[in-house]
Amino acid sequence: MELKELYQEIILDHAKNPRNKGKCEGYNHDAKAHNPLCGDKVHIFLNLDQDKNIKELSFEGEGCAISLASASILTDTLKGKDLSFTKKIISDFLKMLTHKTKITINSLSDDQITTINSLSGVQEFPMRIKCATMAWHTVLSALNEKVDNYGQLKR
Amino acid sequence: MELKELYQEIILDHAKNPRNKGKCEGYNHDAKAHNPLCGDKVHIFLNLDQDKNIKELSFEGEGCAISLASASILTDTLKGKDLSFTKKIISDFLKMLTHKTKITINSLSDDQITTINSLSGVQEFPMRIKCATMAWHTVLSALNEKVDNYGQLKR
Amino acid sequence: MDIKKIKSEFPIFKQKINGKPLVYLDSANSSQKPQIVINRMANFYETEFSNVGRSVHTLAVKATNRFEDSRDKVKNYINAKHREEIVFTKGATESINLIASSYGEKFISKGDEILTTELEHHSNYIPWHFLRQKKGAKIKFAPVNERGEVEIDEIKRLINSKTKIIAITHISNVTGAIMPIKKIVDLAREKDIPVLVDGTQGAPHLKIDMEELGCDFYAISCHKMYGPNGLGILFAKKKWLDVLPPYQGGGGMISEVLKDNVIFANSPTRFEAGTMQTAEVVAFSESIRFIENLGIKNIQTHENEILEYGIEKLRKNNSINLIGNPKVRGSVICFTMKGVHPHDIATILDEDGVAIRAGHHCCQILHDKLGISATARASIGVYNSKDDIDILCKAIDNCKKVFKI
Amino acid sequence: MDIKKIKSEFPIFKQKINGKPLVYLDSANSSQKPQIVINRMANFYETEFSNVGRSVHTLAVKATNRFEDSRDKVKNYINAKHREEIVFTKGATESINLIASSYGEKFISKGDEILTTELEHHSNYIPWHFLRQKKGAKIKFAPVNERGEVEIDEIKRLINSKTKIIAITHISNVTGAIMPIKKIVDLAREKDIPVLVDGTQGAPHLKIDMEELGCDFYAISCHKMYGPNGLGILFAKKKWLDVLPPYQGGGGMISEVLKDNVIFANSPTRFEAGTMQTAEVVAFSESIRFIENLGIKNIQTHENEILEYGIEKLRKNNSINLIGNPKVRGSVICFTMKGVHPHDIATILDEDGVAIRAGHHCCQILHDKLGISATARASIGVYNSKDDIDILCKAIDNCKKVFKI
Ligand SMILES: Cc1ncc(COP(=O)(O)O)c(C=O)c1O
Ligand SMILES: Cc1ncc(COP(=O)(O)O)c(C=O)c1O
Repeated sequence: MELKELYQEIILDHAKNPRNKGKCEGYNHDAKAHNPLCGDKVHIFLNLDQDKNIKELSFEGEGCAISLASASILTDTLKGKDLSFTKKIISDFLKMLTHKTKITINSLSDDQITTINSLSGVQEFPMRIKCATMAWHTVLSALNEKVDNYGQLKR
Repeated sequence: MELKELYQEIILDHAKNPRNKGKCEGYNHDAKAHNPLCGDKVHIFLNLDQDKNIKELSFEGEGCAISLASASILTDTLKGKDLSFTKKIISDFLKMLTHKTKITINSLSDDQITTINSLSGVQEFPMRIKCATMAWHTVLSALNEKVDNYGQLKR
Repeated sequence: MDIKKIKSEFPIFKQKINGKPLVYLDSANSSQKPQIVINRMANFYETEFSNVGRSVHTLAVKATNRFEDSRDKVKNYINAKHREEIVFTKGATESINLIASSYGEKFISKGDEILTTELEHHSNYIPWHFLRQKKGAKIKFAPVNERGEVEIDEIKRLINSKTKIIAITHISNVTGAIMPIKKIVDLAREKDIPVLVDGTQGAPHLKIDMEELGCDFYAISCHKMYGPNGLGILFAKKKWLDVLPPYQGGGGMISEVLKDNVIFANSPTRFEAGTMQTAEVVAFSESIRFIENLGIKNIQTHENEILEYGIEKLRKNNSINLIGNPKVRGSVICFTMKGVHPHDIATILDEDGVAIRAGHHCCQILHDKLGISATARASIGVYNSKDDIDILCKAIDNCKKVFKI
Repeated sequence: MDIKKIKSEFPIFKQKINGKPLVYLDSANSSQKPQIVINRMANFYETEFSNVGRSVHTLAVKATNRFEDSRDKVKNYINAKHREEIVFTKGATESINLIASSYGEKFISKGDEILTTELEHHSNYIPWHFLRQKKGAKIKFAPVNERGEVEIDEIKRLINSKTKIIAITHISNVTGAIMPIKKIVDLAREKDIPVLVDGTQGAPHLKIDMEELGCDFYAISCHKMYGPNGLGILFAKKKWLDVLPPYQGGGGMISEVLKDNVIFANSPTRFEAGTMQTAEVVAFSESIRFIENLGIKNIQTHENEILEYGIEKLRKNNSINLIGNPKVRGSVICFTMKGVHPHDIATILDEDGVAIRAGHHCCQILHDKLGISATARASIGVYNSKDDIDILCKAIDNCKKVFKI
């Protein structure tokens, strides 16, 4: 049962056809991350305009289905959002995975909520949480926000 | 019972009043040894004359009753003996302690045999065997014979 | 061999994983432990424990004797010439670090070369990398061929007058290639170059005989030999141990300590600073006994049978790409799968109770060369049977279902 | 505290030594282990064992979580600020070697001074001696006074602009002197000098609080804290761990490995190369729990009572010469006896089931200063009672009988 929770349709779809792959045009922020245990890699590209809105957002990377889907969903969700909102979503997302809380932001569309929630199955697979969170941490890193240690055990 | 075997009259006597202590006159060989675990030290001085007889033999050192008595008995036993005989006695003595064999040399006096045998109680105290053998190894060392590693666990 | 009976000696198999029997195919990572080894550790702590080599009371004498008995046991098992050639360490990683540091300090200078291969585990590369940084030495990598082996000619080609040590694995933990150590040692001997063998994967699966192999250093991890974790062995030829400087400093490894100087004990004590893993050392005797009772040749025959059966079955699966195809191989099968990342394979297999490992297996250089970032690895231990392979293959098929491919 | 009950939790006391109940007064050498600690180790191997931090299967996840839980447990017990400040090592000896090597490599140059004391265990001297040899650094020894203490003024006097680190024991394992660590740290901080505390004898007997002590490094041996052998802890302030180079190289401590370079992971992983002592780390949680359940303050009160009772009784014995008389002291009583060498005392006491240690206790420099080559040492653990002291004293009287004095 749980496996189905982990590998939901939405996830498989994003993993097989990741959105926003490649370097986005005119990016002015980027950051890389890497999980030395499994070899997952992600590189985030981000165009933050003068009003602090994420105008463009994309990624390059390789890894498991969870990490690819997570990066893909992330780019879809955050594109067009402003900075403070971005941080709030990321924080909500990370909490969902590590503390099993729900996404509470109400300005996301139902569709977006459903998509993000598809990653909540990872909660039950502690060794995979990093796969799902790496890209999100990397956005913070691209924005020069404090991040946890990558390459470390997860907490 | 065993303790009495270990600390026999003869041993206590030699420990309290060690024979041949100090630097003997005209020594032409000497060697030191040291047990780093307990701090026992011995320094053997030896005058080997032209006919390869041990003319003088003495020791300096500090340590437990067993090591002092052993050094004292050693000097008493080997003084005046020739080289090949010396090696034979030492070998016999070391075997007595490590393989529980008997001293077989018949050219020692009964008194000397009794004295050497007083150290056989050490057989039953494995951690003390080195205390009893160190001086004997050191004579070999002074005579430039191959010796076991000092400062090592005993076998 | 009666695998059912052998398996029953390992308590870990009593439990279910996700409701299924445990199929443990991760022994190259760490082997499970037989009950007698676990019991010996517990029992030692319960009835014989004391610090070793320091006190003279009854418990200390007993413990010291047990500890040194284990050294004899190891000496005999690997057919070393002298008991002083056996040094207990924290693991193969520490064994290799010890030699890299100690041999390197004394014998390696700027411009000298360390000859190794593209197959090595990080444990047999990073200690040499440190030397490269500290001393300005060079590391030469004998290349791996498309079968996942390193050819002896490549090693021959790279040996030159600057080569100061050859550091090479006994069995690759990714391709399973068994290296021709004896031939390499013969080559090296002509030029008086010492050979360090990373025996971490060799020791659990092959008969290892130091007199026959002739290598100068051999590193072992006890936890891959059905023994306790946190314990390793360094075999080093006496001629080296007598000249190498100590590695860590502390209690027990000294002969004389003065304010302005320190004189060190001889080997093996010189290399065993501080309080040792007494219970682990003592219990490892039981691991050797376990292996000896079954016979390492029988273990090898059994494991090879399972290995070949596994390779055969996986080769028939169109979605599977086997990594490496060495002529002489042992104990591990690495593979990738079209459309499913190794990490996902491992998670899906776990659902069926099948434990494998996914990643670069601490061999990033090899994976870079192969052009992949990760592989899935099934590795064999004495407790595995053909049934395990069948369950593995079924679970692999399930990956396709989960991924709808 | 109910010592009888506590003692009954240690299986070693079930046996007889030479027909007598075991009186274990060698805890400063290594403590005995309570049954729950032994059971946890066995139980972990039996039901949860797998390698840590490497695979993603169920057993690996469980084992990794247990392992990291232990890190949290240690962090909380010693009140460190961050869990990353806890590094697992082989023992206090390795902890100190790690810092001497890693800090020394980066921060100590020719002519720099390492400030230590005449009280130190070889484990807190020889690693610095290595630096002296490699880097041409100097070691300064703060002298011990006739009470067996090192006075803070002596330390103050020796600090100068060349002092690069202060390495000092928390409790002397010979005189029992408890060093004023907080004051030393305050002194050192004025000059920005890091302080390494050898907490081997401190951690089992005192409440240790990293935030309060304020030291930069603190070394612990788990086997003296009712925990498994072969395991130690290095506490290091985060600001150091982030800048110190790695110590050993191997699996698990890397971020990226290339043929021409290696990028290391952050702490604590950076300092935990190779397969760790998983079962020991996991079981050490139980040791901390054992201590917490009793309360370290209660343990200390109890131990001090036994200590004082022992000192009182021995002081009344004319043949006994007590070594050191520090104002603040803990856990050990060292002595000599007129006419009987410590080694002989230990052997004779053993006949009565009394386990003590004789020798220089890895403190040769201190013994040289005292002008004696060996002392006898009785050391206290939580399981000791006044009865033990009475039996000790009787056994000491027996020495005179055996030696006919
Ligand atoms: C004060 C002191 N420091 C360091 C050590 C070394 O500890 P370990 O041998 O456990 O590494 C000891 C133990 O004997 C000690 O008493
Ligand atoms: C080939 C090889 N070398 C070295 C090691 C390191 O062994 P350990 O982690 O036990 O020190 C391993 C284990 O993963 C290995 O497979």
